[in-house]
Amino acid sequence: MTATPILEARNLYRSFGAVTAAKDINIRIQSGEVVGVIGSNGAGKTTFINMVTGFLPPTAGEILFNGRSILGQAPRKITRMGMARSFQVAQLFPELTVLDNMLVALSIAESGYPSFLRPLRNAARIERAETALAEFGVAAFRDHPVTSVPQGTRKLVDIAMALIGNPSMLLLDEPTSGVAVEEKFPLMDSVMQVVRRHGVTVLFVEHDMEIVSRYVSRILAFYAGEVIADGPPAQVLDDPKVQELVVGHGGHGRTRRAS
Amino acid sequence: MMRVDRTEAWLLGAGLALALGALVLPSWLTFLLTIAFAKGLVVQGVVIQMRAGLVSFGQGLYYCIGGYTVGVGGQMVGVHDAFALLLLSMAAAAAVAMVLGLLLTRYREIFFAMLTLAFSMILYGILSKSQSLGSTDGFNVRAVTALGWAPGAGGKMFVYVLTCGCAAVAAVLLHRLSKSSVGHVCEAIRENEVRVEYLGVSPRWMLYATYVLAAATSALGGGLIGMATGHVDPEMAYWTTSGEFIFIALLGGISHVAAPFLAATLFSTVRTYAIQFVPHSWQMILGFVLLGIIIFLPKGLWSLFRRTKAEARA
Amino acid sequence: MNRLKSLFVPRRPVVAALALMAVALAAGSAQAAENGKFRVGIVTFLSGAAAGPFGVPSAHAAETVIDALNKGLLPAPYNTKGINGLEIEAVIIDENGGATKQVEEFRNLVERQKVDAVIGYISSGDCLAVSPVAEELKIPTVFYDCGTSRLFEENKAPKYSFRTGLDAVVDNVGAVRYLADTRPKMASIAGIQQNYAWGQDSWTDFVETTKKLRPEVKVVGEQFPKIFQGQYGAEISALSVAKPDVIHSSFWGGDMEALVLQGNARGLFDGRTLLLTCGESAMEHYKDQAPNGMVIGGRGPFGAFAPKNALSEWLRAAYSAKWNEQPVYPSFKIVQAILGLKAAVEKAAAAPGKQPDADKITAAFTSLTFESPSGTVKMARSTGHQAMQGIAYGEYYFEGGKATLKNVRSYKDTCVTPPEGVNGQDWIKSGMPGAKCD
Amino acid sequence: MTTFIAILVDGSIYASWLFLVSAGLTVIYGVMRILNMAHGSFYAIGAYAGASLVGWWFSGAGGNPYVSYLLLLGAALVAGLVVGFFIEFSLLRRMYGRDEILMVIVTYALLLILEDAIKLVWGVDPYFAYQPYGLLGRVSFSGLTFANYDLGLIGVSLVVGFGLWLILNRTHKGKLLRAVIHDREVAVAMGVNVKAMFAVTFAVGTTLGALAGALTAPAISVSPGIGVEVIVLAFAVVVVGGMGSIGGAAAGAVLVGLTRAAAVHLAPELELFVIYGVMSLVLSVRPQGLFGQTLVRKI
Repeated sequence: MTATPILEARNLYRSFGAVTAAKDINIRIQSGEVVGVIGSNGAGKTTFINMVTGFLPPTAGEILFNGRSILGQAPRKITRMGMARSFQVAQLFPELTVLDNMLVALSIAESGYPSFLRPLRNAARIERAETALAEFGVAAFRDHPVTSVPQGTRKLVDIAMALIGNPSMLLLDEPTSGVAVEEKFPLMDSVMQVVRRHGVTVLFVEHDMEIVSRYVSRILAFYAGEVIADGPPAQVLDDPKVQELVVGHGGHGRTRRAS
Repeated sequence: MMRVDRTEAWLLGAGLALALGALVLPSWLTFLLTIAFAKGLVVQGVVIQMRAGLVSFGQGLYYCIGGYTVGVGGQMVGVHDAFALLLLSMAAAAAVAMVLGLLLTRYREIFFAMLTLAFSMILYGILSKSQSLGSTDGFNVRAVTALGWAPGAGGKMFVYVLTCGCAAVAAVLLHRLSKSSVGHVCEAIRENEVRVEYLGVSPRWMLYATYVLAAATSALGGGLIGMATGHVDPEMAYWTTSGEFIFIALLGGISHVAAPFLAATLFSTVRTYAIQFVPHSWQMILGFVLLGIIIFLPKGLWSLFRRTKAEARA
Repeated sequence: MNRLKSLFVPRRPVVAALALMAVALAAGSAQAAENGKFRVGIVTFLSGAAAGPFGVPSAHAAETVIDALNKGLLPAPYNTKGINGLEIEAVIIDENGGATKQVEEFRNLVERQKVDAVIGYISSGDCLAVSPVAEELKIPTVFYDCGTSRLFEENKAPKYSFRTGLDAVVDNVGAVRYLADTRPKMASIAGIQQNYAWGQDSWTDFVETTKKLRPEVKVVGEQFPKIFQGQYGAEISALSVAKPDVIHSSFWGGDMEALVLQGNARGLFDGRTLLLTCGESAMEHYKDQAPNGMVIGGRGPFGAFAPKNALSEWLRAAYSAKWNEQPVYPSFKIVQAILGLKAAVEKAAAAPGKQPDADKITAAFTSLTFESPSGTVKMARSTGHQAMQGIAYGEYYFEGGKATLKNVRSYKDTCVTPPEGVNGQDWIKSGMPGAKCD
Repeated sequence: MTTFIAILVDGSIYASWLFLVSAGLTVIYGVMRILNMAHGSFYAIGAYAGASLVGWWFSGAGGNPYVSYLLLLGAALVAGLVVGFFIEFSLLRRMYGRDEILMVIVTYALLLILEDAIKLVWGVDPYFAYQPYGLLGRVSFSGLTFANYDLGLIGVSLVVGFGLWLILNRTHKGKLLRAVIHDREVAVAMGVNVKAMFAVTFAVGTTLGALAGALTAPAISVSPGIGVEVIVLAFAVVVVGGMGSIGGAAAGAVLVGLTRAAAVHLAPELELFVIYGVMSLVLSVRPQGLFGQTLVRKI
């Protein structure tokens, strides 16, 4: 592991008043890895993503992306450097159609200074957007306003929008949360297929152990703002500390029953 | 990209037809339309911001700057050319907006509304204090020329034609804006600002650009109104004037670029008749109309047309 | 969305909407006033803060006098019916809403309502804005109340604009003359004015005149609260601290009454003179809440200051019979404007029952001398477009449950009016040359 | 020294008036998220109701002049509650959950309607209720004279402020109300009857506005347009203090009141800008106002 990691966090701290949401986090992720992050609610997973993407400044510590410090950069700058993210609750433009959502994302990805007079819709853009929607299997919803499409579709559109700028790294924040149980695996399958095809480094936060262990090569376990385990899925999930503090708290039996 | 689409052709056609209407329409009607279209331009400024999710309760600021620039330009600086005056108005408004925008774009929702109101009231205060500009009485605007030609007695007619022209051109440009990337990004900002940031563009910068553009558009309307009425006064910056613009914006809705012009015409008409027939309670009528629109036509009058079309189709 | 939008290309709606609006507008456009009536637009405040003190008393008086004129009930020389035998039809419009709206409404009055003349305007801003339009549309327009000196300075060669009320310069020159005559020991003055053109100009005129007539008097304080503020706690303290002998105020309406009430309750006027240039308009309101000896004016020989003559007695009787209160100065002023117009039209008319055209009316109005409840009015300034009259001030007393005026002094027109062609402010600054006061 | 005392006293009187005027506005915003542009009209309604009742009392109907103070309070209470509940019930109830900014416009329409409605009911002639103002006499110190009524206003606003604080912090209903303010969804989940809460809050807010009007009536001439003048002031105070915060309204009122009094005494020409100046300054440093809370968006 001598190559420069694509993402490196050093001694990250973050507190909200008396609550510490991140405590001495040290993480190195190499290009091409697919890393899962597990932890119960409030363990600091989303806080970690928020800090890495510039949404939330860490109280202390250092974050490097491709070896360069990105501390203090706005989310848009970090996005432009090639780190995109999706959201726990799909962050879309509800009154716009699915296609327009994609087109807006695309036009911004094409230029940081979108045009005032040239139309958003042009043939090339629409084609690219449609291709992207088709990749995720949601092309059928093209002309539906986001408010009228199912939750799972929204999650996919959300991820498709994150991917449309061809990022080198993608952070997925609970991609299957809010999705019906029986849709979770199909959804993850299509997501992972696309991201693999794009060769993107992925870090994804997930409650569900089964989903995590199925798709990732490495797991980080968070507890109370700290990384308590880091390693291959089998090793981490067998860790007694993880068993006690994370798995025991998650209550994920239901997914198991369902599958 | 320079192809004129159907809506644009219609807008230009309507502008031309209305301008030619100067030959046949009675002069009180052309005046009413001059004011209505000029106000429509001011309202376009409100609407551009509404599309991006910002409601300005102080658009009177730029309306007033536009009017005063035309007034001061003619009365004190010696610029009489209508086109030069209008360009100056827009430039002055844009310059002010560039400064205020730095602060204002940090705010959203009612904070934005209240701060815009405050700035517009500060201008009102300054102008009320400026005796050289006639204080609260304001001052009269000189007759304008056009590229060296003095319309003389036909001055009002010229301003009418000019207003139709400005309105049509502005409508086409604003129509393009609403279809453009920025137009859609602004809508996206209204819907979800955080996501826009994460897509890689600064919502604040987009709103800033929108704010400045809206200021210039409103100033254009203010300048035209100054030329048409021949008088400007600080009342233009008073918050109730801005309230009127919001009223018109809601009346028309934000879904079509022609809506503000139609709404402004309707507003002027309704108000004229309300003042004539119920001089003691015309405000109440406006209030009920406004409530009715909010409750029954939340997307503005334009939605009426849309609905009938959709029904006809179904 | 793409397809949805294309459904709604606004082809017919625009046309339909425009057609609808055009029809609505055309349908409402009144027939020309060629119905054998003389149609007059009356514009005054029916809403907003100026409605109570000025607008409504004006509208009431207009209604009373027009009604009586149509029945031929006025005393001579106005005992003929209507205007030149034509029935007067009044179109009353609210002046509230700012100058832009007033210009729009003025055009509507002239071009859609086809009025033959317009009488109105209290706000100086409205007068300034409307006057050029009156010239453009060639419609006789009588400004009855606004006082700005700029009216005939911006409209240098008026043809269709007339003002039957007085320039505000007169108010303050008259006020200083009254103080100089009745308060010889006055050593210091202070002012409180609404922070807008009227208040600023009034104070400047008052101070400059004082400097000329009583150069030893010191200005010890000036306050410019926001108009319609209504609460003057801090201003009253500041004025108390300044300890002036005389406090001058051009306040009007609710602001004026609030100032008197609050100042009186706090003893601001104990041992001091309060002078209100518009004080007459609230004479019936002060009751015992105003200090006895308060100096008030009526912006000319109007209201309580009007001379006793057949017309003023008729107006007082008819007005109080109909509205249950005494007419105040705005009532007198609008009646003066209406009677001036009647006099002008009848002078211009070739025969009774005929309506002279606008040019004939304005020619007859120019330099006209006519009778009014305030006495004889000469249109003798701004080359015959501006009325010239004297002014009176007096002291308010509340005795035996009734408001009365004492120590009234009148100053004749030549004493308070600048000569023809001289700007009021310049005239004051040069020491008011040519003033004849005896 | 005299000037300093004058600034202090004038400022306090003005501040207490500002607080009375803005308390209702901030209560309504805090609970309902409605920035009520018609608040000034409730102020006007209270002033008219108070003035006409007091006028009636002194025009022969009444006996003891001191009863007029009760009449002022009573007028405010009845007018505020009746109009408040009526508007909540007939209009606002249908509009909950709409956009905050849309509600601003709804109340703007309400303002237009109420202004003319007031005119239809009371006409345009001014109303006076000056008797209660002079009744309490005046007091002089260090060369200044003040009306006891004005000084009493300070007491009233202290009582109102303290009362509101007590209700919010020491009663069960008040705690529920704070829960609504803090997080509406959680409050609903807890079983709080938000609808009833809203109706009561709105009526209380309008009554506070009417109370401010009724208490001001004796010192002014109650005439058309007084409401419109008040609303911008109240906005400024509430925005400076932090919208929805009672303590904020108090702090905003004191800040604006003292600054304005200082301007009147020391630099009268700046008076016109003081309020907007304070507002712009505070907001550019603390966008949420002195006591406002920043809302952190969850993603």
